[in-house]
Amino acid sequence: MLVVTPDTIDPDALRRRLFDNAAGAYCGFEGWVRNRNDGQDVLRLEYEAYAPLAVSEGEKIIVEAATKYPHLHAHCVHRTGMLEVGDCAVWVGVSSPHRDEAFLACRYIIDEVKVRLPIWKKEYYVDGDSGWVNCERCTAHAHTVG
Amino acid sequence: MLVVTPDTIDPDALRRRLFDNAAGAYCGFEGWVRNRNDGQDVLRLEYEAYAPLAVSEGEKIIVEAATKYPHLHAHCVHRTGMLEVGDCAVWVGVSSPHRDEAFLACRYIIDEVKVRLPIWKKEYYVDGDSGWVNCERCTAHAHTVG
Amino acid sequence: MKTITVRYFAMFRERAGVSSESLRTDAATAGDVFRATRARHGSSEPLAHCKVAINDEMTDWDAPVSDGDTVLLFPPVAGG
Amino acid sequence: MKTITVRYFAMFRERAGVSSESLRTDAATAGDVFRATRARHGSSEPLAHCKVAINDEMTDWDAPVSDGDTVLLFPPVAGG
Repeated sequence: MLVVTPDTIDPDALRRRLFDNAAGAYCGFEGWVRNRNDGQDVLRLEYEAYAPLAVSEGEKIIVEAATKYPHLHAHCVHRTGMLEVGDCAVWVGVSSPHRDEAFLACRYIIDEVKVRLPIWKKEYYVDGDSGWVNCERCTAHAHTVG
Repeated sequence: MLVVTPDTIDPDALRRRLFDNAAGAYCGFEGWVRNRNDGQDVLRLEYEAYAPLAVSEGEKIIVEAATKYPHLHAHCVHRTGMLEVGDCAVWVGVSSPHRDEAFLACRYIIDEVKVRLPIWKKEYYVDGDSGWVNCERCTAHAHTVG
Repeated sequence: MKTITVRYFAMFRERAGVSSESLRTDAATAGDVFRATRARHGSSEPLAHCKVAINDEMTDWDAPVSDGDTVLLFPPVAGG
Repeated sequence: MKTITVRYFAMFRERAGVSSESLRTDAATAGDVFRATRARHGSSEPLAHCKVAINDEMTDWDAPVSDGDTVLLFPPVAGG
């Protein structure tokens, strides 16, 4: 299951939901807001999500992972709203009988989440500027024409 | 750093030690005692370690990971003593600027820990039997001759 | 002519100044809707970098649009 | 003849019934010590599956042993 939430992510509580006496391996991934990106000093990040489609697309990703690597439990939570440096923006947890599947499924989920979910990230820089990540040309027309 | 301990592993407290404002990615691995191995129902596990060499060999592994994947923080804790099904036997945590290094370094560390550290695992089965893992032939001579 | 509801997200919404608007258009595909609204969302991103949904289903830019559809225009995503 | 302290771990210790003992031997290498004590630790494991340390340093089975050394015999490991 994938959840989009404005609330603080609690990785410890989330991993407990993946406990299973048949699981010998757990792999967890967390994306933290860091203080640098593309050479700029980052103060905070703002995440915007279109939740209905983020959730349904996230469900597809987790089903794909479970099909590729059977017998796993997987869960993902993505934050929205304003986050400070050090905050957890996304958490993925996978438990499975063996570690190979746990690592591969966890990696698959975060890789797909980053490119498929309708979620956007606006960086606020120390110098007062801000910008949408991966959207360099979104405003090219605006700058040139508008 | 690698630590060998008879105390319960607390992954949440451990991951906090890897916080770093320059880290955008965290990958954690946990090995959990599971209820089946090689077709037998497992009741509990007993880990024995030779701590001085487990720690020094663990240090080497973490230094190797940090050399292959710079800018990371890595830590590993391995339990000793009697563990029940569901208990955390080993924890590895890695934080780094990007997720690729976090996943690869975490995987490298657990793979090496499993084959290089002087740590042994005795399984106690539901049927009352017990046996040392990976040590099928350790007693072959004993059974035949002794 | 069809009536299409267009929803803008993130950078597109900021640029358009509205999160949603009604469009009278002869657009045949989702891609046509993107191009017809370029003056609103102000983007020169290639379509391949953006995503689109019609009536809350992810789809392709070639997907046909019908009268009454809601087209969601997604700028390049950046989750995680 | 040398005096070597041999330490047994896990299965080897259980089988030998002691965790450590003193050995008078003309063993030249760590591997010789393993073979000389086979009746004690009772293992038919190939040396390649086991590990050895001399004086708390991991080493190879070819490593020479000297009078006064402590040789640690490790059955196949199973961490994690």
